[in-house]
Amino acid sequence: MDFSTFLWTTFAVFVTLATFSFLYKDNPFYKFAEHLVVGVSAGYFVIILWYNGLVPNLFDRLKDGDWYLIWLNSSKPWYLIPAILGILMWTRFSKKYSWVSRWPMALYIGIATGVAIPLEMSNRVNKQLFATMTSIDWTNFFGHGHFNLLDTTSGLSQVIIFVGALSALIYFFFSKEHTGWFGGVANLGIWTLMIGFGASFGFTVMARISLFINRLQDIKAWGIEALDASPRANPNYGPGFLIVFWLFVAFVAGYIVYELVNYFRSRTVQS
Amino acid sequence: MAMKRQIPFALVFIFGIFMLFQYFVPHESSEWVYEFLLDWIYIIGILALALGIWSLFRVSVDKIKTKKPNWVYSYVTLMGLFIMTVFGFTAKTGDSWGLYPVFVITFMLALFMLIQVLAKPASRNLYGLFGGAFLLAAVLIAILDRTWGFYFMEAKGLQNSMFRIFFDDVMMPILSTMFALLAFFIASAAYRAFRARNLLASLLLIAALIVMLRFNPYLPYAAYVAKVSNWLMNVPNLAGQRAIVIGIGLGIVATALKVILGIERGYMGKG
Amino acid sequence: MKVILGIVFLAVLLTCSVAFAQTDAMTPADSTAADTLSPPAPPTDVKAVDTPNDHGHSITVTWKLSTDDGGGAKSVSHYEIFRSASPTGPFDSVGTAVAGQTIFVNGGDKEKQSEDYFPDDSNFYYRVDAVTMNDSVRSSSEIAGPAHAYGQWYNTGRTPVLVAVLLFMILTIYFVSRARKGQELYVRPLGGIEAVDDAIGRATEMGRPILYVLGLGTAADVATIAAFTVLGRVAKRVAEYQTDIIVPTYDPIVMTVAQEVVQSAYLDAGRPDTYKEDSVFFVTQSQFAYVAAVNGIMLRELPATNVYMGKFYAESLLLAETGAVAGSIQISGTDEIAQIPFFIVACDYTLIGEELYAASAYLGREPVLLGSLKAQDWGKALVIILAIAGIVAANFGWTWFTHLFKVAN
Amino acid sequence: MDIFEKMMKLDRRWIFLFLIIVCVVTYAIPFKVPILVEPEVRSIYNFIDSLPPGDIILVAIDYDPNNLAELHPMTYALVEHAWRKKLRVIFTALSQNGPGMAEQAILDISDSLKQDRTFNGVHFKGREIKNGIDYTFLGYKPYYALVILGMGQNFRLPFPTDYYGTPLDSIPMMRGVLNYDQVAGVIDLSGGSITDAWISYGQGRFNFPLALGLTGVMTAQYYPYLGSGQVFGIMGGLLGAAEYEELADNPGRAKDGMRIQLYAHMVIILFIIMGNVGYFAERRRQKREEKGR
Repeated sequence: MDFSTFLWTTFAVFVTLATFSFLYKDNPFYKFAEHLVVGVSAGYFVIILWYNGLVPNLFDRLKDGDWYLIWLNSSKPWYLIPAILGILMWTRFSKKYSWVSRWPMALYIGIATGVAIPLEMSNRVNKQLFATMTSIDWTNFFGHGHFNLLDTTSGLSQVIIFVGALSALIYFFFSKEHTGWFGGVANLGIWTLMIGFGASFGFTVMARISLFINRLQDIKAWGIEALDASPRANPNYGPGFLIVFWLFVAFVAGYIVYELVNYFRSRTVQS
Repeated sequence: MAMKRQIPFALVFIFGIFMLFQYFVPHESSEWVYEFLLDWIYIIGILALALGIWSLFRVSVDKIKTKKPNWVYSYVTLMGLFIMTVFGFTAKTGDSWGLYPVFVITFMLALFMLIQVLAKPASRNLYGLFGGAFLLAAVLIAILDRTWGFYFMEAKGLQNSMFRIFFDDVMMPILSTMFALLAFFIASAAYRAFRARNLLASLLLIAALIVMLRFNPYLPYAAYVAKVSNWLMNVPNLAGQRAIVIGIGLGIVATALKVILGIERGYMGKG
Repeated sequence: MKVILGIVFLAVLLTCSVAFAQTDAMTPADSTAADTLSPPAPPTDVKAVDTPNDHGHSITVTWKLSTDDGGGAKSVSHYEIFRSASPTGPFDSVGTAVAGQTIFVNGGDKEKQSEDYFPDDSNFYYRVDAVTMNDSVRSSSEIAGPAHAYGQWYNTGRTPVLVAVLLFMILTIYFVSRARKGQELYVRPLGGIEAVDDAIGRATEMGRPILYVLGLGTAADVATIAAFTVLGRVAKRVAEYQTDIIVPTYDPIVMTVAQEVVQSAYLDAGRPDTYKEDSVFFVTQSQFAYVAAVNGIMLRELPATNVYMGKFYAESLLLAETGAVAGSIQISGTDEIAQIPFFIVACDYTLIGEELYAASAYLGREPVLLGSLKAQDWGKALVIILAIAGIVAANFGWTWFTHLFKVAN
Repeated sequence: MDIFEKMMKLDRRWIFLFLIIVCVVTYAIPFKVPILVEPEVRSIYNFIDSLPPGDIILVAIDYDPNNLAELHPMTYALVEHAWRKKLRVIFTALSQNGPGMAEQAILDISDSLKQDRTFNGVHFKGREIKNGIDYTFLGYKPYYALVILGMGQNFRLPFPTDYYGTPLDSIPMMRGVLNYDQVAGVIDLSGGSITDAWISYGQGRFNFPLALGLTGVMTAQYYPYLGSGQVFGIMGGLLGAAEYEELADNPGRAKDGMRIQLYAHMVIILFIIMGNVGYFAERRRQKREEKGR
């Protein structure tokens, strides 16, 4: 690793810690990291959508035409239509003509909703309905092998899934009061939902902590890089690595001390 | 009036109904129209990014102009946005970068002056003069220096080393740290909300606790806990999800139908 | 996408073939034949027909397994499929199928310029070879054909979906028209909806804004469209109460639509003058950068109420926890199932799944919209009835009934 | 504010601080935590352990770099165990970025095999792992379902040569190895839908013993196959990898991670319990006060 790369990874560690500082409170470092990432990511998506979206989907299709014929002689001149519609969106820059932008918007929403109807009906309703129509495993009703209630493929579990799903559907009824037997079934439904939500919350905790471990590993790798970089071990490395490392550590430690002092001062004033 | 209100709704209806029934027609011609129309909304979406970037630019400049709280950070956003865009469109042609760093600096200075012109109308002439000078210098460098160049139709900018550094060492650390904050937020949310206030909250709490204890070796009957948590994930969770999926499917279809048939018009402006 | 579809299609075909192969494997081939050079029995009953329910450019070849498929010294290792434009040949190899398979789809590109172009409406003849481990030891079937490919105008595999959509459309139109005639409709209370009014009132009292987050959906997501309609209702109340609304957006089209919605809500409330153009603005199209910015807004502007409606992914908890720290009342609604638990835990009110789509009808209280809720309920009732009938049928082995509901690709 | 009320209304930053300290400390100090071994992991270990030297297993490395953190430790622990037991291994990689993962793992584990090590009290002498004798790496082919079916006929059908271009017939360890019949078992390490193909087209058709190594989020949905006997073992996520490392007495990255996971989970659970204790004590006091009035 050369020195400039090391400086950039130091910057990466800096913004990592700046973002983590949000856990304590909103502060200038977090504000810096936040505003930086908003700008940089917006620019990044301009580039990505340009190269991966506009160029292959529009420009490449029109490029064999001539500009002075407004590309009408290209092999796929009909791609001028979406281009014009997209440019109509820009009428929003003007107050007077901004209503024109409703046309492409209407097209956009019309196409999207039209696509959604059969697709969602098929994937979410028809296929799920078909999946509920299972043949229940009566021979292994209480679990495979011996009596095993926690077997997820047993007939009992299948029955629970079926009843749970239907009662949860009943919970979602809008136009019927949840009273009497109907209310009872709806209650069963919301219990099923809540147990499921709790379980999936608990299940996610592990994956989220792994994310933090990954960040720790990055910081550790940076530290090792700096501390290993003695000039004798590797001629490419200079003392600069260590200087940058310790300066950075001193900076972070200094800021923490500053915050602590402030915190205790404000407490003594209050009491 | 019809141009502003009626035609957009007519467009939603026509294209929505067409796309709805297109799903059932596998023929080539219907497939062609489908792909073409999806390209439309894709291209409209990308071209609309100009509106988004303009909004980001205007809000940031406005903050600087009116000196709203934290206005200084808006410079960071704007610089990040433009520097990333410039990196993405430039790449070196030979082995060295030549005057590229000088170009980047003069270009950023020119931009800074431009922002000042917009934000501080009082001293517009001074900033405008400087900005023009820097811009001229940047343009001259861009024209005269042949070691690097602008690329718009080929994705060479994605290989630009500065573009990659900004992605790897600025954007990614902040984004993945933001994601990693979840490790902490999931803990505080669990602490705050998992109180056995009533039956529903208790079910949520107990299910989550069981799943979180599933690999705790200090616990008696730990193997059993693992089995129970598995059962919770595969039986009640599956039942609840199935009900939600079916409900959402019907909700989506109902909403989309209301939009296409013009019953729900709240998404489109009036006047 | 094409690759995925191809794999899915292959997978379906393979499942069929596995089923076939297993029945066939029950009768093992004559394993006493020692002569490895004698060719295996050829596949029989070869048929070539146009692939059904597709856009054309594809012919499906089927055959019955060679008797030497599934064991023995001259066991078939694979089948090779040949195609020709005339019954006399010459035949070109178009692909192979693993032993045990009885179907091969010979398809190609629809673009004429493509190398892999497969013409429609021209006759082709097919032959299937059973090949052993030794590539030269093989036997050919009879020639099948002619067959020509053509595209269909209706996909019969999707009939259940068509029936469901039409039925639901009729239900919706019926109940909406009944509501138009003034029929009263009961709807049960939803906590999250009733909180909206209080929350706006609270914001006015505290002199703080309302933050409305539309999530990461694009305007092509129906969840986001539903969120727009809720935004319209909320913005109207906000305008009436003279409170501020902040709408940071993730997608430029979403921003544009949201601007239209908020502006016309102010117009409806009779206060177009108080509408601020910058109340709806674009942040960035990066998930966590967007979250960073919205979190910053929450802690700096301290909104009295945060409303999250639309599509949310991992950021749901990041937003909702920060909002809780800022002391805001939080109302959420999403159709992303994986995120509902986090909203339930961290928000004061959560609209679960379908309730998001009902929200605008609830807030608007227009009979026409409430009518569509009735249609949704009937849809659910129908699903429940059919599910019960289906599980009964499945357990009595009446597969004809359950197969009425099966959607084929 | 009494202690119970404090327990209930703790500033969340204390939770953050506590969690950071616990994570960093458990990350920095390599102490041992007991790992609870589930039977579905033990059965994989026992399977490998009971095979006689010279037997062949097939390890399918079907994951991409983004699942590396969870699945790589499994590969390392399992393959090292197999090689120490002098088993021979056929590697395949049916996901597009799989070959890179597989090659890296093979190189690293071969290096580790050169050292003398003691596992579970048994001393193993270091030895050189040779391509073609101890392992064969078949490489990547698209359309995984077809590849899995093809290998059931003959490995030479989808893979005429190995990843490095050597014809399979000239590889010593592949002599006489025709298809799954000559393989003792298959272990699929995957972060996606390839698992389904291994279950339905591989195990379903050719009936070989199949075990799975999956990412944490996928695990729960594959347990039904364990119940129905289609797979004989499942390793789920970092947790499953750590369990295998524990069984093989070969601590690696997964056990490192589990130390943090375990204590972080316990901290969260402790805070939840604390909140509830505070809540109930508070409610009781309120009731008592109402009575007293």
